Amino acid sequence: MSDLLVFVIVMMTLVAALSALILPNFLAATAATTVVSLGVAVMFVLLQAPDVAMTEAVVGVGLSALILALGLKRLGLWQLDLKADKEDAD
Amino acid sequence: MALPDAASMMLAAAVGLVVIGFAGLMMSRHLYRLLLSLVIAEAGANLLLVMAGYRADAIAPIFTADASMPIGMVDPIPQAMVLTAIVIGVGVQALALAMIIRIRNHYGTLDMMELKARMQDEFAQLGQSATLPSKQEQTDAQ
Amino acid sequence: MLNDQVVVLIAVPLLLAFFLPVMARRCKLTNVIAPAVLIAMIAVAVSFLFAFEKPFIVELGGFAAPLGIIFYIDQLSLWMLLLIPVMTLLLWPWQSLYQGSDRGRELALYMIMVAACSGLAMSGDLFNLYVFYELLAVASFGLVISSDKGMAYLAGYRYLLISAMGSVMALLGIAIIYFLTGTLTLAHLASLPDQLSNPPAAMAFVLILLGFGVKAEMFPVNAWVPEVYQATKTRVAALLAGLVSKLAVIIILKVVTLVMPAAQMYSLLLMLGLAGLIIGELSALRANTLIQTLSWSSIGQLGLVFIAFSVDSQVGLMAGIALMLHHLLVKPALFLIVENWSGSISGLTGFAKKSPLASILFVLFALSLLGVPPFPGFWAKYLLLNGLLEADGGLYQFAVFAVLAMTVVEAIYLFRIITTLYDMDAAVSKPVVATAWTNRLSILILATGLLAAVWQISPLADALAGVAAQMQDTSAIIQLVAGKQGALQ
Amino acid sequence: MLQFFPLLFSAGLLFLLTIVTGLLPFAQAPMLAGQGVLYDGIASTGAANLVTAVVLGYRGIDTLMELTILFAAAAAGSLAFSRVRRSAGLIAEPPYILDKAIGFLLPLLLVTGFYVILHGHLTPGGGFQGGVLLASAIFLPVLSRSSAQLNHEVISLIEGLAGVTFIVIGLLALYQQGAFLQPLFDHGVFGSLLSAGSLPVLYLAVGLKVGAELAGLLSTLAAEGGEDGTA
Repeated sequence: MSDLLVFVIVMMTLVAALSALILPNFLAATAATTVVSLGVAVMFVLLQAPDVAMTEAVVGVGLSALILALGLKRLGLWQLDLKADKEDAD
Repeated sequence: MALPDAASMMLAAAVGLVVIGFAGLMMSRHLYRLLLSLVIAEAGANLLLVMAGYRADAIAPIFTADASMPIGMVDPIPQAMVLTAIVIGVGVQALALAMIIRIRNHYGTLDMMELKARMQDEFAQLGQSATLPSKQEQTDAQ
Repeated sequence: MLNDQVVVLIAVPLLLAFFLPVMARRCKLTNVIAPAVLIAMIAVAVSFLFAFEKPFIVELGGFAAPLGIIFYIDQLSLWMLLLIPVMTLLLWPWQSLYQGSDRGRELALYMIMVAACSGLAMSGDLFNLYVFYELLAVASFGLVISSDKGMAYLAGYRYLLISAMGSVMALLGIAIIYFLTGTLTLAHLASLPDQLSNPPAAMAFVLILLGFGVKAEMFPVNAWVPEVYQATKTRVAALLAGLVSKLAVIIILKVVTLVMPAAQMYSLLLMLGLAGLIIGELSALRANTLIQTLSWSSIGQLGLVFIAFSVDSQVGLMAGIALMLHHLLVKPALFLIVENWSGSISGLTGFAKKSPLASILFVLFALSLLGVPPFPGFWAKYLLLNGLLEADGGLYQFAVFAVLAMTVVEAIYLFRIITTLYDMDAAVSKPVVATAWTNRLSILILATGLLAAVWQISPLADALAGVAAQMQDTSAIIQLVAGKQGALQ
Repeated sequence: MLQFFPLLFSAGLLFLLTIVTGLLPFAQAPMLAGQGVLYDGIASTGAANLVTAVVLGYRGIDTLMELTILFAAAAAGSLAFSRVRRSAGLIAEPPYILDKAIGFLLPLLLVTGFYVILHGHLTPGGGFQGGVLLASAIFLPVLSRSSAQLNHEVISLIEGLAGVTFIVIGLLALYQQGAFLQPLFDHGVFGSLLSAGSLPVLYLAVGLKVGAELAGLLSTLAAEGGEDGTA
């Protein structure tokens, strides 16, 4: 596996994870979590685990994102504008 | 700039994800953000588990026309375990979201500190009031 | 072979659980079928208890030890296999908020919990333990929210977060152990002490301990206990405190005795146990409702169990098992008795006049919990002190004082409750709610069990010594597993 | 505001995990058990994909328990909303594109789902991945048409039957071969679709159960439950 590729993916994953905790907009934070799943899925491919990668891609990027998005709708946190959510206190 | 080798970078990714997730679990106050932190921490643990079965220069444990010998394949057991762990994780996540929605509907807020304080108030009220739980349950149910 | 049939204790409740939601919509028989299955399970468990004296293993799927999953079943597992359906039946939700297929779902969660507990009692594979533990966790979240109150959802969510955090920790620990050894069978790990005597393995062990400690109400990860027990239905609290916590203790016991029998690990267990004991009992002193008192005292009692298991000797194991089984019997009974005694403790003044039988039973169980001589609780604490005095090391001497001091604290709050109940001069301030006859029956059965234990204390002690001896003889387990492996190759 | 103690804990955890993972033997897995699976996998299960051999053969009970976890989560989730007044669907007006695309997407997802499930013993993929695809296929109409409601009775029937199939195959093995969940039937021609004995059947059960379970969970989250009466 090429080192540069790994470096880029690891960085992408970690930055996405951090931003999932920091971004004030919940839709963006959810999207960042999906990016984490995507990065991890790519790492699974590099680790010779195609089955796990496929599951992580289908579950983490697809299903989990769908579940979280439905949750966002139900919680009333689905906002496309970048205005900070009032209820977010951290 | 010389990059560290791929192995230590991936280990760092796994450790980083777990630590970021745990930090989020302890520092966030928002119920939804806590759930996101949990998802991140789980991803990190899964990554570490897959790495436990990795071998240098090995191929995926699937027999094909090109790979018909078991020599030089990675360990399939951790992969099967992670498969299980991912599905467990998504089940727990969906249940957690259902609980968050009910909490929001009941209390009208998603801030953990406020909710905790209100729960303590309710407990304190239980300690003072002379009402009986069976009656209270009935009123709650309506 | 007969020993392979033991898996029906997992398969049958699951089979029923999958069908309950469909079945409950169509007919009303579900209220009968599920308890009937539990009774059948009790019969099967009893027959196993009589059929097997020596430990045996079951290879699931017919795959030998390091490749496949094995169940390792000794006397303690068989006892637990019997106690799981018994306790579930005694705490069965005869009344429910739900109807139709939702009622079926609620009962299905109970059956799943039974299957998960049975699996934990038997499993001898690290990852399989994790999976059963997660199953138990999800089922217990479902049970906690089944009271359908706002605070139950909140307490349940906080419980879910702590529990899931623990699961991540346990998974990390399992990953580290797999890195080092490449196997998951506990008995196989026990034969590889060289790979496991290094810092990463110690870290892995701490992670696993904290991870599985969540349900065992272990010290740093037990913040959920008082919240959940107050917020949910009392009988669910009884089930979690009585039964579920014991299975989590058994996981920890399996990991400590087989994977990590190192001195530092035993002292870590001792310190966590001491912290749990002291914090639990002191908080129970400050509690102002009975449920609160009982939940804090449950943390304290489980602290005692951990202290007992931290003594690396047969007496220690025996004391731990005795304390565990005693708590399994007494705590659910106390929760059932106080189910309708809500409100502050001072509001219960003179209650003994209105419900004399319940008050007497409360006193009976409270005295046993405290460890007053003729009751089994006394013998369990006596064994514990014996074990602690035999062990060397300053911390163990300190533990003796801590156990005695905390017994005094326990006495203070329990007698405070009892004197309030028996304050005959005061007028009873509030009406007494009659308990359902099923509740009374359960409490009476538990009381009979307690008195039978008083009466049969010496055969019971012999049996316990046998169980402890089996648990301590880890080389027998290793040989049993390795022997099967050799025969197949 | 940053809290001091959690930061300290996180820093400590980071430090410890970094040290510990640095000491781990990366890329040289000892494979005490894994080696055995690599050499014995085909002989005892007949599956070309050894991950499938582990998931359904060597560690079959883990998979059964995992299905049960999903079942328990779905049951608990629907208990959470069972006593709440039901409201209309989530999306009032279906987007035009989604409405039109559904006729084309639905069969595609179904076919792909079943393909992934049935080839699980040969290529990467299997019951979970295929099951998720099935779940999205079942859920799609709910998302696009507010009037469409999932038939919960059918869903619980499917999940019940799939779970029962898995256990009954396990019990059959117990009484025929002597061990719970032991692989059954002839292994067949290695590498062909109808090979690996009972494994494809088990994976089909897994796929259907995962699909039904997740579709139920999704529709629980999406459609049911209006506002609670506030406290």
